[in-house]
Amino acid sequence: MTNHIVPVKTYLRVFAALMVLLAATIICAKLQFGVHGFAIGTTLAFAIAFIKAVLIVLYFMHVRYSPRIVWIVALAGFFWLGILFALTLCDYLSRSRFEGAFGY
Amino acid sequence: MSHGNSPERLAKDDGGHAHQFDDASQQRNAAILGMWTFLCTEVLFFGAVFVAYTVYRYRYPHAFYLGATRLKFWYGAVNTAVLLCSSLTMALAVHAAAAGRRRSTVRFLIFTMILGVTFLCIKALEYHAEWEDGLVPHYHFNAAQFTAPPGPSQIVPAPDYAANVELFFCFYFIMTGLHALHMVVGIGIMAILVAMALRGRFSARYYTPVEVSGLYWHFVDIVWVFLFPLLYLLIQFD
Amino acid sequence: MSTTLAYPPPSSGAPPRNYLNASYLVRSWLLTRDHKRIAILYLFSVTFFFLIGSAGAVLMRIALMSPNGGFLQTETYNKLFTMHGVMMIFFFLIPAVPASLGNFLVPLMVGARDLAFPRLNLLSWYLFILGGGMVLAAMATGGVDTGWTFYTPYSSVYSNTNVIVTILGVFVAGFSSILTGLNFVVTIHAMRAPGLNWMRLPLFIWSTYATSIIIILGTPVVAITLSLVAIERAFHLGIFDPARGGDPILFQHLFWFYSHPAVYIMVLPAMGVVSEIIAVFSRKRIFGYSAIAFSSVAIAVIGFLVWGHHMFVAGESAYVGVVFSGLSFVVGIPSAVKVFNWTATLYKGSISGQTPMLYALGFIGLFTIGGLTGLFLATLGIDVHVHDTYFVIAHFHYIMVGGTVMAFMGGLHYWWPKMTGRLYPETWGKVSAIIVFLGFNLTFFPQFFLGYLGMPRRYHYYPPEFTALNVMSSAGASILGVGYLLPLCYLLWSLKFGAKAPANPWGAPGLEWKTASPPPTENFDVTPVVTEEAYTFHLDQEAQ
Amino acid sequence: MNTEFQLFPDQASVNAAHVDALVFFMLGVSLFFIVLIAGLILYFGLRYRRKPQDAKIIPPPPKSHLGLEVAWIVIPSLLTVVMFVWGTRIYIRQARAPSDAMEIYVVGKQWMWKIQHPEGRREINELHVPVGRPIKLTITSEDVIHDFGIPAFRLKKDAVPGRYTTEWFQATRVGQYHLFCDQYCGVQHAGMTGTIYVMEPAKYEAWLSGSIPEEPPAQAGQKLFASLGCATCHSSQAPTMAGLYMSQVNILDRWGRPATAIADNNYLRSCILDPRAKVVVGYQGNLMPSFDGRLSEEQLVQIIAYIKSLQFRAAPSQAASPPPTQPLSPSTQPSPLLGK
Repeated sequence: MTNHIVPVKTYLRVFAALMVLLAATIICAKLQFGVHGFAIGTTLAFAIAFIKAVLIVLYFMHVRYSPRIVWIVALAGFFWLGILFALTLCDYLSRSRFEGAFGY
Repeated sequence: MSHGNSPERLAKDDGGHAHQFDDASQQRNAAILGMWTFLCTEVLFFGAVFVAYTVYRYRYPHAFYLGATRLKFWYGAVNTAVLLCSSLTMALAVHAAAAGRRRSTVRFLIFTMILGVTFLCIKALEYHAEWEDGLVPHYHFNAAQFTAPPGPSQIVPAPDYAANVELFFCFYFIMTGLHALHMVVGIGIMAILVAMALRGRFSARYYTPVEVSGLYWHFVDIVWVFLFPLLYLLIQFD
Repeated sequence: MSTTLAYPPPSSGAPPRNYLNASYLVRSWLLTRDHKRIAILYLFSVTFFFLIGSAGAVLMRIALMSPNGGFLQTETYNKLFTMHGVMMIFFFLIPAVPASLGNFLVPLMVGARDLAFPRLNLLSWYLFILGGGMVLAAMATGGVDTGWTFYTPYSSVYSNTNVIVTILGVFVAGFSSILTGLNFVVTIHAMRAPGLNWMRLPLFIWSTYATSIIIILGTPVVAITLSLVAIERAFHLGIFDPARGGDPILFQHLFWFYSHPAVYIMVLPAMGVVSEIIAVFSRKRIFGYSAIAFSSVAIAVIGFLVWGHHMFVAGESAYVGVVFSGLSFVVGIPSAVKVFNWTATLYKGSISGQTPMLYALGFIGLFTIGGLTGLFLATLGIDVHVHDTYFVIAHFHYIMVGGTVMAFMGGLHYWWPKMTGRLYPETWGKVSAIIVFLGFNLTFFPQFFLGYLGMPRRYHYYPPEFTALNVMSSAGASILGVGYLLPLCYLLWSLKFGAKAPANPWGAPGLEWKTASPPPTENFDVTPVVTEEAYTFHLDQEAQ
Repeated sequence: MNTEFQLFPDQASVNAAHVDALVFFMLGVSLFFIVLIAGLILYFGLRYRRKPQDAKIIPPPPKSHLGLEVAWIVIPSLLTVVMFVWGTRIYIRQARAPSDAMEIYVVGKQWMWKIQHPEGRREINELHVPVGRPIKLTITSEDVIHDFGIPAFRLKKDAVPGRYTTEWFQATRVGQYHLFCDQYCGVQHAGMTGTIYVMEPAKYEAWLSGSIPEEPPAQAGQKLFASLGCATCHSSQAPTMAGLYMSQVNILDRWGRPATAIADNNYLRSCILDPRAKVVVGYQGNLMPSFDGRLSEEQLVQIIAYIKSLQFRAAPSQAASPPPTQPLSPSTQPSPLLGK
């Protein structure tokens, strides 16, 4: 792991981006998006949260300048969380649809 | 070198290392990898509650939406800003530590602590307001307020409808409470870091504790970044 | 990488300084950061918890000899099987091999002076003891009757026993296990000796690594899930309570997300032990080294995709049941690969039937039976019949007792000279290995029949036609008990009276055999440099 | 029931025969591998044992053998595919009850099984069924999770509080068989057992009429339907119940989007207990009150049985088409719940 020093300017830029994204979240929350408002609004809110998290991980947490193993470890947690989400929701999303089809 | 009977002692400014490591860089790598591994467990720790929350929100969208509208949106928004600021000051503290600037490190660590305490204070105010509003499950939950939502018709809502709103608030308090607990731990760690920094334990060659604690603090910030839309930004679906 | 002497060489005349005689103060044990001493602390603690759990099993088997439940009250019986499950799973099987043998061996096998975070390692032991103490306190002050699975809403609403304290004890022990796993992962990544690349690692390290992955990624989920149950009970919330909008099936999802992979936490390190023993006692490099190594990691990953097979009849959707069934078959393949590879290693080897090898060969046989019966449980149509019956009990005891405990015993005998500097009595070792094998089969094989006949698990009394098989099982348990008590006696005896062990009594090639028995506190006089693959045998490693 | 010692359970249903066939196949496969592995271990262990004169001999390291390694990955994989497909077929057959099945309602509670027949006859911890006729059990629980297991039929299903699960069987042999609760449910879990009586159809009829018949569930449900005032709305301002059961209903799904649902037991249950969970398109303005807490599990089952009895045999129609008096559509009229 090299001792990479990130310039302060980078931190400030990332911080500015985070604040802009926060403002965007608030604006999106106050807007109405018409017919598919729920889908659009929710997707936007989580997309923004995701971008914020990625910025923090890459720059504040220095993953961008870290060796491969740190990338792998950082991704592993989210990958496994993905497994938990996917297979659990697989049950709930398929319940109503298949309960009828399979007869109960 | 610090082999022998006092293996754990760290040499001060010469980039020394604990006995089990070959050199300071191996020790630093191990510490950073260790913290990332720990954060992995934290992802799953919070993640499990997120999954439970998602399942119930999928089941009871109306009730969860109604619950979310009762949260203090601006408290949450301001707290997000406060935490993002604290992440910046933490990053700057690590930066200063890496440059070996002790006073600057201490200053940024204290900034971070102040922002962390600010967050907790706002959170406490919010909890207080929620207690006043009768939104605390089981102990002070006013189910009646969820039995007659305004609408064009005379509806008698389901009794368990209020229970579903209560479920939302269970998750609200558990998730924000867990997060606040992590904040308290983080602030405690920073107090220790400040003490260590004041005693001159860090240098440009050895500042691993600051760096590793920074990772933890940023992670706690990320959790909030997801909690905010998850709890406060529920959108009406019509 | 430093190659200087890690500690001053012993002065001639005095006995060589080692980790055991470094200091005799109690304080030097309780505050030790030496991974070897912590391993010994763990070894004693898990043995203690094993004895408590076994006591529960003994009482249950006595009660089950008669169809009306014998001398026990039903409440007592329910508390006993809960205690047996909690103790054996969380306080014996999960820590047994990794925290005792693994703690001792991981730094030695990778050529390091200690684990990466020795203080965390000590903290982990204290958390383990604290958790165990809490569970014991809960048992002593009235017990718990939920079963180790803590299914809601029984555990959260209906049971009026000490659920909260027990859950908190398991929670604390979970963090102990996380710290151990974290230490292993970092140590294996960052502290390998020069030349020790991944494909030269002993297979025990590979399996410990895979185990640590599961511990790190699974344990937090069960920790928070059980805390939710405790919170639900303590604060009267309705998180999993169907009467208040909660879903008990959700609890089962979150619980099994950890608790199925936990089975691999228990058995993967055992597989690592068996790989070591088979190679050394056949004097052969293991057949298909990379297949065994990667199958460990494959099991760790795929093991996370199969938890729903515990819920085929629980009310999960039929669709997801099919998905989980298919994935469950997939996880069987890497296990089968391991069995075939071990067997093939024996071919044209130079096989020595000493105690560790007897245990290892017994492991292969019993694990094969356990694994194959696992296929029955993965098969949807059959699982509907045998789920929650003694068939399941027999299956997982074949994996956990026939697998993990056999390997633990084998590993304990194999590394006993290294850990204690003493040799155990070989004849007694062989005799008790054979007693354990026979007693085990007599105990658990009848339970396959009981299960297919339909006898449900956790029944204190049962229809009379099941009596004969239950009596057989109880008879086997008494033999098994003798098989476990014998090693306890002769191993303790050998601490005082056993012959002094040479550095490498088995002619084994691993790094741990390149240092003294018992090893010095710093493990190696000189940081070893590895130039060969694992299990490369040379004549100079001949048993002394 | 066979109270003698036995090693293999009675085989008393169509499903049991299917399951046993697969079990014998898998036993064969398992035996083959166990004999193979154990035999090889014993053979190698004896054949290559270290003799005193071999003490100095190091056998050569094994050569890798790709064919062998591929073979023992591929062959077990193929075998497991067979097991998977076979087992899944049994499961799916078992998940879908025939439409002419006789429906019996089962409610579990600590520590007893309460059972009611379509003709009204109730039993506790006993279930009398005619041989040769498909029987569908609709199961729920009043408290904790139980499990209704019948080993002779190779069948079990959890009784989950708050929802319905089902299982079905067709008994093939007259006799008495065990009923076990298979999910640990508290102190007297081991006592939550019972007996299944499989009878000749004629004897079953005699048994049914052998006592004063209680009201059939559908009939009791009809009375409840009237006394609770359901009929007032469910003729004009609310969807009619005629032909509703198992029909496709247009509803607003959880996300407020139009969707369809099958009006099965769980759907009806949730509509009665939480009317706003699935709102029929066109009725957003007039939501029904919830009956949660006002109906016992048995009364719920009776109402559902009544709704089921109102099926049209011919011309299944869209039961839930909005009446002309309520020309509301989701886009113009937000749900009152959300109109904030």
